[in-house]
Amino acid sequence: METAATHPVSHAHGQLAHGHGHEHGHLKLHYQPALPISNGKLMMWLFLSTEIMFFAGLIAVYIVLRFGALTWPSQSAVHLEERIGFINTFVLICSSVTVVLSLEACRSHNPAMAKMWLAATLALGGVFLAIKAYEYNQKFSHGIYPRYPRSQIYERPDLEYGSAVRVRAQELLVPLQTAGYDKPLSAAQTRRLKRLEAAAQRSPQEEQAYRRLRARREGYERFRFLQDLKTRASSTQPDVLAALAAEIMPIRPRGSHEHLEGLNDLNPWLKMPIVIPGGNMWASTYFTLTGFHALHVLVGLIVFAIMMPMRFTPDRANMIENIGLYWHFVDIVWIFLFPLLYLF
Amino acid sequence: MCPSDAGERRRVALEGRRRRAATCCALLWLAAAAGCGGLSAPQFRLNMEDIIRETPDKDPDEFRITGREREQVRQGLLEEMRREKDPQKIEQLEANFGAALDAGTEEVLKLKRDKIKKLKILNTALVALFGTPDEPYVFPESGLDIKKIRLAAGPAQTVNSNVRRGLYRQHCVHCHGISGDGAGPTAVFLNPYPRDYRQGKFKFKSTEFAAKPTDADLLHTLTEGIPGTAMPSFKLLPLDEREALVEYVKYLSMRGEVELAMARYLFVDEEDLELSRSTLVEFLAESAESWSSAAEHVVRPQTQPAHVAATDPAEKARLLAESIERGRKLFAGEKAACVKCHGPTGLGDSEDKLYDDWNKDKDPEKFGAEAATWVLPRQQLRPRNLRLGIYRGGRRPLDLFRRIYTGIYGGPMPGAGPSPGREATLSEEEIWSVVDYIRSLPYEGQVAVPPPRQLTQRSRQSGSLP
Amino acid sequence: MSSPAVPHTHAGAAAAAPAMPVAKFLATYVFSRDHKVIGLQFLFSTLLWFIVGGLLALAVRWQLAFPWQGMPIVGRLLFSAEGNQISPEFYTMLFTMHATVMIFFVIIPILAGAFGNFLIPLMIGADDMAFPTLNMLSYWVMWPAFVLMTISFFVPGGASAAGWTGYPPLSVAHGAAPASQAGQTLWVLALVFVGISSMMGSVNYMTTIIQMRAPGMTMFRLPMTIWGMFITAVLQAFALPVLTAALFMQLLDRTVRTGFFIPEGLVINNEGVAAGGGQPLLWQHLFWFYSHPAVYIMILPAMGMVSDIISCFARKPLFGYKPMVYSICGIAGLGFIVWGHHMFMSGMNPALGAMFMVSTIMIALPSAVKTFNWLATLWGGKIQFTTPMLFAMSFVSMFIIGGLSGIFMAATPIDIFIHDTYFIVAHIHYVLFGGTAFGVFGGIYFWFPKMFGRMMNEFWGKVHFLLSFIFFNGTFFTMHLLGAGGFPRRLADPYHYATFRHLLGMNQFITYCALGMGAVQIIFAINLFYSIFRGPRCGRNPWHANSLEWLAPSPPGHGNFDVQPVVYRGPYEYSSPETTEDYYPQWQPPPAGQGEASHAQAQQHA
Amino acid sequence: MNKFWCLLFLAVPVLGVAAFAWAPGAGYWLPRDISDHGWQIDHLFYFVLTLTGAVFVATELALFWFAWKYDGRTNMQPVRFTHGSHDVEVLWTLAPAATLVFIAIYQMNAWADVKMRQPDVPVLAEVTARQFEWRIRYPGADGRFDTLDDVHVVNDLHVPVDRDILITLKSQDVLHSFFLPNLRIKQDAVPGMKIPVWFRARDVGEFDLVCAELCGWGHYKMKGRLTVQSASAFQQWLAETAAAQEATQEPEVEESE
Repeated sequence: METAATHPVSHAHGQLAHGHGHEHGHLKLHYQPALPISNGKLMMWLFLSTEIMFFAGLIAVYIVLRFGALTWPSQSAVHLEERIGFINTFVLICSSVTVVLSLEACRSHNPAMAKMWLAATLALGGVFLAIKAYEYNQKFSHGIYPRYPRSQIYERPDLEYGSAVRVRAQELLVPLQTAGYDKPLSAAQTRRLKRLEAAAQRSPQEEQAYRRLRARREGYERFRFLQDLKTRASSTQPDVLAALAAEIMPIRPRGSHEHLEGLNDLNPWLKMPIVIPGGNMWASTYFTLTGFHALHVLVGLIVFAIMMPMRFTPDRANMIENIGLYWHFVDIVWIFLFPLLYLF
Repeated sequence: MCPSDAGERRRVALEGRRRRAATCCALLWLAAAAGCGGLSAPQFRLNMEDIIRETPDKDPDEFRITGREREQVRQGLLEEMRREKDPQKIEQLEANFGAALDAGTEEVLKLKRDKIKKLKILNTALVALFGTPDEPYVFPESGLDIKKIRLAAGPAQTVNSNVRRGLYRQHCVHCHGISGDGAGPTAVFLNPYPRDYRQGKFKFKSTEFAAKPTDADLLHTLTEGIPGTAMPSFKLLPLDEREALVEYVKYLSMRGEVELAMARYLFVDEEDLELSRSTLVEFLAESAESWSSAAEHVVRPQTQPAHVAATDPAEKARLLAESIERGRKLFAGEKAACVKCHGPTGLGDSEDKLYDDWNKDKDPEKFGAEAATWVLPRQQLRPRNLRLGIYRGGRRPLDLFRRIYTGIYGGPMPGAGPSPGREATLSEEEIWSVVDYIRSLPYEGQVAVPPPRQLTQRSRQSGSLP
Repeated sequence: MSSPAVPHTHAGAAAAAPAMPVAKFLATYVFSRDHKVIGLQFLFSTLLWFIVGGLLALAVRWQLAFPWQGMPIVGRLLFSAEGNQISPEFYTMLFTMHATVMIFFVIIPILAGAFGNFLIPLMIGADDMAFPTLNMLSYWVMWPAFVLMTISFFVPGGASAAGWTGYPPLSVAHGAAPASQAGQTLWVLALVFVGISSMMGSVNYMTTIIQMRAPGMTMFRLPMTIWGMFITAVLQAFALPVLTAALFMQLLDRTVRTGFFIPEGLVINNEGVAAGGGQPLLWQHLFWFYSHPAVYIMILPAMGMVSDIISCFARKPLFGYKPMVYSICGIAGLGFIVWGHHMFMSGMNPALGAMFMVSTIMIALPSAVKTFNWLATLWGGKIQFTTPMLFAMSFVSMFIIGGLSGIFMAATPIDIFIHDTYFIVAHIHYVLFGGTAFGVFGGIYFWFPKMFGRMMNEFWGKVHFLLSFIFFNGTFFTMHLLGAGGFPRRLADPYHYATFRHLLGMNQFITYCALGMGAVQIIFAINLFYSIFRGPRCGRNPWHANSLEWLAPSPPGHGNFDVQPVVYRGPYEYSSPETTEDYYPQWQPPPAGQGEASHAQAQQHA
Repeated sequence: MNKFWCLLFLAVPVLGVAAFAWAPGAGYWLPRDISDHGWQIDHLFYFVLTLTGAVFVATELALFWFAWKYDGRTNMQPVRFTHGSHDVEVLWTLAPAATLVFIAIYQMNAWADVKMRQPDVPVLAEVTARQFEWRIRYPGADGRFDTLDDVHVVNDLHVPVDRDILITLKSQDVLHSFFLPNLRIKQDAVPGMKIPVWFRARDVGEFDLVCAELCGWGHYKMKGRLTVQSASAFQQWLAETAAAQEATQEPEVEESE
């Protein structure tokens, strides 16, 4: 029954690889590759095609949600700066160039130069992430989060919004009440405070009393301010609530670069709920898209960092080329994301 | 195929066949045995988190002390020694350690035996009074209809004819639990929790604050469901099936009330219970009486809103508008104090943390580790958002009137009508006005989205605060 | 049995276990980079999950036949307090996890992971995959998925119960279902890991097939199995990342509560869900954009294996090799534009539905071509009724039913009535159980000798086939009738409805058949394990088949081949007039003077 | 033994056809159709059933016959050594393609009738699905929704017979599906969307309203009832329900069904 296998494959091209490099020394086989590129590069291209589909999914979702949404906030409403986006795009394009330069240097037997350019890429990638972090932080400081639990974005100034303002005001009021700041200073206290303020020199006791009285005055001012907010937020009048929302966080008209400051900006401790029509969906997509992109940048940087201590002999060029392919891909994704998120 | 192998394979196959058959049989037998073993009759579940703090682990017949309990005693003695300052006494304690340990263990065992004995008595009494989930039984003194109960009790049976039995286990058990303790497997994920019948506290009914609901009330709840909760409408069950379920709910409630009363009697008051018919009936009578007299406590408004009686449409509209305006003032006013819980805009955004009676005492901080063992952890109560147009107890003006008049038993909502020991806070006319106002709330002009505004000059200057 | 002088000793590695140091044992059998070991690891892991998925299905069947009656074993363990009857949310979990386990942990990995790994290098004449380490990782990345999914059964609320399709808002809103707590998050995470594993595998397979074919093995000399695997890998590479993206979005919706799939103004479990502007249908689009191609991921490799088995045991060339290849490619291409037919009733624009209907109906075409070709392959052959052949023929027979019932769903107006009824359940099981699973059984019986160097027991194999075939049809053919009655799926107690009350008897019949089907798999398990250790040994080519894997020793050692394989012809030259044997292996050089051209060509490539 | 396997494969078409022939008589078949458009769907069902049935029988018989005839033990003919035939391939590609295109075009009208040609009538009721009920709202006397006189009912949809009925379908929480088996109507209720559904019922009576999309643990509980009644009975029912909803006094007699 072994007719087939016992056929002596006399003209076999197989040969035994003896030891060198091949771990088990089994028969080293010949192949008939279809493409004149290395397996590694082919796999990188295939891997990138899966990545393209991944980002295609995310971008498609963005497009569907954005154009299906009733309202979508303008860039200025969500504190998005086109200039920063431009800078970041430029940084990333530069890093793509440096990676190519590194590859060229490596191919032309110049390891030091290659390493230098790779380090530049690493640095530029770092700058990109740093700028991204700065942008995120800007959003966070305005209460714009990808929703839960800290997002304070409301879609419209309706009764629910009023309720949220009341809840937040109450949260701030409770400690003031416990500290006894819910009563104004008595006439005598006011006089004493004025006197202390006027005094050029204060003894330690006086200094303490002065601070306490001043804190009480300020506390009471806050108390009254919050009480006022709470009363206004209890209104069922749409106009009153809309005015309140505009006061807490004014929305700049489209394209305006005038910096408008609302109560939340002027009093960072306030952290009142804000109204950005369409803001929740915007935050969801913005943070997800840029977040996954930043994650890819980070992965690229980690790989670069791992490569840094290596010796950049010309046979490493393939590796640099493959990683470079990945890096260009990350770059291209950003080139799609930037106009979608910042310009349209 | 490998012809040279064929003979060999056949031989191996023959040899192996017997062994394989034996294995198959063994596996099937195992499955069958486990299957049959799985079908033991269900029992009412003991779930008295607040009365019997620790129920004996598994087997009530286990009159032994476990290693864990012994260790607890030992730790207690060691703790005592650590706290002792006097070296002489420590020496004494060390010398008597073994004896003390034995004594301590004996003490624990005695308590445990005592507890098990009481539990057995409790169980016997309850089985005597009410039977088991498969074989329910009632005393005539309970006033319950055993025929209806039997239709609702027992294992679920789907038969091709239109008669279905075991209704409770088909429709209710996964939420309300087999003993009606509101702790079925699905319960913990619901908001609010399903009703614990054993408390005898029902929220949505036509009777006075603490009175039991009438049969019609329970039937209404079953028929319409409770909007805004997980209780669905069972309108499409035939009337006789719904009535059977109502009877079964009453049966479980009565059984639960008796169980709790007996448990309190045995474990809290530490009395002995005599297992005689008269004693048992005594326990039963109180609950049975409250159920049978429910119909006497139905709240019927003596008046009705002025606009209902009016015939001229213009007049009707004017009277209604006036009534709504009056209601608005009352709602916000001190006397009714609705806004305290329901919020100034009726959204139900109370500033206080509110709880139902059965949740009130379940403070996890107070109970520490024990809280983790609760089937149903504490759940906060949200006052009704009156702008949704969803009313749990029914949307008829009459239903809303009763809610305001009697309050909600088991929850923090007080009644505005008179109740024993308390004057009415609102007159009937005033209650009707509040009803009109509440009914108008969902339709009050919705807030339109205004164009984004810029910060006004005023707030830009005065906005900043220290 | 004479075997050629083997130049090294790895051929018998499987038997040489004793006295092996732990590190070496781990490297050889656990963290092995050898594609054969990885393939077997996939095989046994998935068979283990097959048991789990099967038991879940039996529990579902119990409830449908005996609603609210004490369930054996499970009921006692979990619901002793409720009269041993399962609760509805447990039922929901049962069918969700049955589908999830069967699709993501059994069918996809057993085809691509087990057979793909084992067969691709052997059938194309390579010593291993292009990236052995990546290959090993693709298996070990499945383990987090296995572990997470197992854990999900034990977290509060239980495992996912939002259906295997995980439609939001049910799967996203925490209050919507008892199991949309941690269970659903674990479900999402597990599927992300499955996705990563599949991505690694598919990239590797594609590279291997493109670059590592033996000299003379042109693309049109590849066996159909390899074509199936190749197109599957392409589908996985291009469709799966979209699901991964969607899964990440669902994960974010669940954890940080973004609002991709949650529209505004929901009130769930008496709590308002604060979210704005998301679209529940978006998930369905993304999910089916993957999961429709996934249906082909779940059957194309099986189609390939069945083609090979049928051709081998009909002792006749495969009829219409190229049309078969084009059909596979056509199925893959069309597979990307038909996803909307899962959503005819979903509220999607009906005009769009009409377009999807046309593309969906057209996808029946390549399937029909394949079926005709299989039948034509049988025509005029000399059929050997071996166990693998019986399974392969039943694949064809069952696939005809599954394929034809698909036309009912593709026709949108009929779908209005049968959508989400048992007609769908019957259809999917005819394709995936009667089709793929029977193909997989056939594949196991067929390649078992190559995997373990021993034969499986033929008699018990046939018993297994006969009983499986009967019980399978008893279970699922009847479901067509249930579907025609409008019997909806996923209901814990459909007999509430007067319309469906009379279907109880038929459901009981189905349950008995299903229990029988479950029980006969014990025969298979025993046969499998018995044969691994005690089956009669066999030579390199026990079936007298043509493709390259039969050139290698059984089981093949490390590096697979002890001679350099060179390919001279296609894989289906059975009963060729050029030779006296009824088979003509791909590696056998033509007699002197004949076929010099191809010989020279082969040499040139080498 | 080989012949046994052939017969086993023969049993598939024989028993398959037998099952479909037996089922309607035994009551396992499409539920009674009471809608105006349902005949189109049923007709298509029978049409596709006949077509696929023919293909099913033909292919399965071919499988059986080839297995029987070319059994390796009895077939003494030499194997037909062929790699396929271009003409045959073209034939069996084009023939099904033409059939499939025909099916695709043939059914367009029925689809459009059910989902695309909305009748020009006022909305009769708004059905809001929630876990696990159908909350139904009629506009009341003023003919407008969102006013105080809206009539609210649960799980109990009443419609007049022989009228074009237009219903708005909404969902409060998760996906549900509005399935009327007897009217051949099915439509998912999607949160955030208002989806119109229309039909025309021919017969009076009570029919099941089924939820056909998984909506959580209580999915099976979500049972509704469709009552088709004469126009006058419907108006009377609506008026009674509206009046009962405005009750300020307990009605004299408890309503019973």
